[in-house]
Amino acid sequence: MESLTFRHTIQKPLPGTKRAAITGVVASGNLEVLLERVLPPDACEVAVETAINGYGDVWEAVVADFVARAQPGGLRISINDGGARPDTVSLRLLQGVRLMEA
Amino acid sequence: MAAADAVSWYEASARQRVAAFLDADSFEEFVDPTERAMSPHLPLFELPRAFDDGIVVGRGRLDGRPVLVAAQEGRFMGGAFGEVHGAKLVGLLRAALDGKPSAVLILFDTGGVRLQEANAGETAIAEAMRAIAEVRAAGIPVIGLIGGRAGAYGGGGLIAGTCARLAVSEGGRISVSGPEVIETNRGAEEFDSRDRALVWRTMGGKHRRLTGGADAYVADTVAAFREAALDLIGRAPAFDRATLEAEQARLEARIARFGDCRDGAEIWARLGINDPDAVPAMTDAAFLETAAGVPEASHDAR
Amino acid sequence: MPDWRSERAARDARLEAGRAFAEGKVVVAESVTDLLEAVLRPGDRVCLEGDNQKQADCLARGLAACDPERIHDLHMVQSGIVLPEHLDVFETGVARRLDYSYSGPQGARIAKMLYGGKIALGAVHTYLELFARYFVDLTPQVALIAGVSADRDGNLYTGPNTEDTPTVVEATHFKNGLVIAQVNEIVERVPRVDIPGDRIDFVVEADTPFYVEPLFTRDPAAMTETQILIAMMAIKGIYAEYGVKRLNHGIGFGTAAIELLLPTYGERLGLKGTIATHWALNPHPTLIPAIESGWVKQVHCFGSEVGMDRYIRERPDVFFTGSDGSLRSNRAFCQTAGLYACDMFIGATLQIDLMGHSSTVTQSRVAGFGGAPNMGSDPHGRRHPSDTWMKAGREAQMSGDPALMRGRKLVVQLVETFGDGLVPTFVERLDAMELATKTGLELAPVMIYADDVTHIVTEEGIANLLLCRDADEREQAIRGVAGYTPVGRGRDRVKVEALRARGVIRRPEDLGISPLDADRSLLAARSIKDLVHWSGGLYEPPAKFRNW
Amino acid sequence: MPGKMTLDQILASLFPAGHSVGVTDGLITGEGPFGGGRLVVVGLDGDTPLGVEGALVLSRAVLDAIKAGESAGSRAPILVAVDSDSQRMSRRDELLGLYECLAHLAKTLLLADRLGHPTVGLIYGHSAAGAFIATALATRVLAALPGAHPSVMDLPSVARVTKLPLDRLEAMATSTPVFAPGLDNMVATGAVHAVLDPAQPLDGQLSALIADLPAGDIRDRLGRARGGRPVAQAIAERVVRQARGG
Repeated sequence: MESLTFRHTIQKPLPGTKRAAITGVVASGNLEVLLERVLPPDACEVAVETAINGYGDVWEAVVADFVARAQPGGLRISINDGGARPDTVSLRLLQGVRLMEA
Repeated sequence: MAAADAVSWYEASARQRVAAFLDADSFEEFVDPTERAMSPHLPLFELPRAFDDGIVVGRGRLDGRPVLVAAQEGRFMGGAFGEVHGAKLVGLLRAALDGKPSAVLILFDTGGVRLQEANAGETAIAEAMRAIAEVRAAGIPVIGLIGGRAGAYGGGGLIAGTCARLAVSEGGRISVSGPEVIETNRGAEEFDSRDRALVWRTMGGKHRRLTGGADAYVADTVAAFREAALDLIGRAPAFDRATLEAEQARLEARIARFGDCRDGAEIWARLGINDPDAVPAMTDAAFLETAAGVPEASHDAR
Repeated sequence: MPDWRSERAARDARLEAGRAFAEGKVVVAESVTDLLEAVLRPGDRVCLEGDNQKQADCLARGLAACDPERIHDLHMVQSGIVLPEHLDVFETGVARRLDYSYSGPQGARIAKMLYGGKIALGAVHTYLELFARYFVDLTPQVALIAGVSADRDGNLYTGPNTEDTPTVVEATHFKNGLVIAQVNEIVERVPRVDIPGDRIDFVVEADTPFYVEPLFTRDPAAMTETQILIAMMAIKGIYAEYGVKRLNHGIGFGTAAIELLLPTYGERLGLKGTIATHWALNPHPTLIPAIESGWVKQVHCFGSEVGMDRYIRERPDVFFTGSDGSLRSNRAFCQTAGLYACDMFIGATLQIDLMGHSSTVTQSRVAGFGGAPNMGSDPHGRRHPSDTWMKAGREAQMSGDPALMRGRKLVVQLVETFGDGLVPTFVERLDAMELATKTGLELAPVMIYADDVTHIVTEEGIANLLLCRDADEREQAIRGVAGYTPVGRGRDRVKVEALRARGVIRRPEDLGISPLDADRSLLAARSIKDLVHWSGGLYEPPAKFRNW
Repeated sequence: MPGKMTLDQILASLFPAGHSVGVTDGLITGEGPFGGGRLVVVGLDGDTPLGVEGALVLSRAVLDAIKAGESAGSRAPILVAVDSDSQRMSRRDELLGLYECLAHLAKTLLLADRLGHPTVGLIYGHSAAGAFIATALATRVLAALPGAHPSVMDLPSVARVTKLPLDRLEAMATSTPVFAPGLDNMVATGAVHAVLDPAQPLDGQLSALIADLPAGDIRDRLGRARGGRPVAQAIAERVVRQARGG
């Protein structure tokens, strides 16, 4: 297991009022993403617990692209990962943001 | 979320099932994922945890009536009972004694005990069965719904057997020992677990329904499970000696009548089904018609 | 006087030796090895029928049981190295040389035996290429084939899995070779004559029906959102864009997802009748919903698929069927059809390098080629135009007299950026190169050469290589869809954005597709059982795919 | 560790005045005089696996005890004595609905308990999985004798399933009672309430257990106190609390 945390400064808060949402399931090649609106509106933190070690740079790149795209200001995002591929991670993150915007 | 009649129960996650099963927006989760009630033991095994430990519990409304609901997530650790997972179910059942809901619904999707937490899981199963007995004795129906990819295996099968009513879909399986476990212990001659059709003839939804091991057979949609649950809540047997005497007689009669059968199809033939070999391929509608003609399938002896 | 009939005489001698173990043409299963030891000679060129689907398994077992003192150093020429027996003969010394095409399940063992020098390898071919050599310089002296039934005169019914049989018999029988067929049963009268009896010398009644692998059955239950996204992009960005009507699909989940999206997503896009109407394809169960929805005009098949026989019988407007009603497949003709009459091949691969070369070889596995390199190549002998072919040709060439312009076949690689176990699909250097170095192969086993590939589709986007004007653009176009693999992260972001502005790279959003819309509910069937329902109960899936 | 007590020794110690408890095909049924009334005994002896027939023999005996209690007006305590294998693993048992038969047996014990029969489990040998849940674990209080060896799965099998090396599992087992087989671990989990002293008469020890039956299911409380199930009780209580709060 490996724990990774990424912090980003965001231009604007994510729209919507939902306090928390969860999507995905922890399974082989899959992950769950818990999103909570608990941070200052210009902050985003992504904390990852992953079953597969040694992919820190890939996670960093995936999270950076996601943050640039979704502008998830105010969110603390917690991930339990069962070895998902980067595209699945991106998809779940976007799914989670959509739930929070609802 | 798509309409409940379009959502496949088998495909849906535990959360999707609960959301589409209950009245819209009526679900309120207990010990929700933000509480991070995760397994204290899985890290020891270098295994990832889940924020809900693979089970969703809470309250909601079903056709306006207050119900408690637990839904297992079959894709996380095979939906197996760990310490937290089991405690959430046990807590929910105990809460029913306080809150007097119209029913407790258990959406099974489990391979049984989580080996990494085996003692906790096994004890929790015993606690859950005791709690179900108390809830039923208090006049609250406990209904089991089985149609997930993990089925209801091991201790999950025993909990299912303790419920007042069971609804099952074709994909649902109920059993104590799984095919792989039997094959590992007794060899492929006893049970070839790769013969999927055999697996379903032995423990699948249709077999369970025909032999009275489940009280309703439903299509693989959330809407169908919802409809079945509403119906079953209204006709749950009491938890008393009369019911258990009837169940004793029912199970004894089953063994006397089918004890020498080697295969599900043989049993179905003895139940008077004209073309037993056609049962697995039957559409849901055709099967429901067939099952309606089998008197043994429906009873209050559970 | 030269002897013009020495081969004929040798053949007659073999026939005579074999008759000791036959009653007429019929041989019992227990006598297979005796028969083979009687008719074979050391050093013979032997074709043992077997490809990625059907297997002359009873004859393979018989051959593997031959005494290497008597029968040795055979030169095996065969489509597939699939059964353990296919390699056992090299372990014992019964066989020595090998020319083949495909080796799926035995890929790891064949690699080990190549490294160990147990096999003298001629070459790994495509199917059509190997068939061609049967008629030129690899003509078999003895062919061991499989059919469903035969009569006592040897008239052979192959059943729906005709596959390679006519080609093998043609090459062997008409050039003084001996043909031995295993059949599931001897009958009074065969349902149809696939091979006339005068081309069959011995018929072995096999102890078990010949094995057929359900290689083309993809369970919709296992399809992922990423595969669905890729399929959506392919339909909108390639099928619709080029109006692809005549095509071949590979065997992977991505193309199976496309098949399942035609009646849903394709329908919504209004594409019915304008794409995917004429196919060179095995009878994929996942094509059933598209067929039932009226998308598919016709399908010619390389082979059949386990469980599809009843369905095919009831759909003769779509499939090629015999007078008996069952499918008539033919691998050689279907490969030819795929090469010359299809405007697109679309399939998956394990590795793609920076130029676009692709390979399914890894260092520990030699899977062979099968038909993909043939289907996935631009035939320079093609002379008939089609809108699809011409459009691709125009994209590839910017200048010149239009009347002298050649079209281009679309060769599309449909891949996820990472494979199983987070192994990157995009690599700097193919494992095939290492294999070639280590085993001394003159040619690296490349599945599809870069100059044949026109598009690469991943979950990140579509790279249109036809529009790339130099090697650097090509490399950046590939890096630009390679996702978070090291190759993808090594992109020049400015150049990639420039390619996107030119439409060389198209992202899902450029195609009006949101990754969030890629949902399993889009699949016309989400389980094997759904496919059975679509077929009206005619599709009978094998046991391992059932969950009922 | 002392050798485990045999069933005969247990029965002799429980019923100094004799009894009618017998064993047929590994299934224990019968009764004997106990504390001025009767003690009903059901159970499994000799590492017997529990299949559909066996479960129904035992449930029949429990139902008979309930029925007898109704007419007699007094509810005899029921002892569930167990030295069993796991559930019988066979295609036939599953075909015939083993889950229903085992659950039925458990339900008869739970009903007896509700109706006022003190139910006490006694594990004196092995037991595992479905057989354990349907019998000894379905009682109000579960006692054990030294030498008992309850398990869900043995460590080599756990190693196979979890793909962890056996020696590592063995090391983990010494510090983590939650997964490892053995009596100490089931005691720590709270599943086994008490370990009896084989050197002392069992009738007195059993009477004491019955006199001091816990009011409800205290197994998670024991598990927390003994460290074998650190969080179960707190989680269950949290669910109950949140359910109340709405």
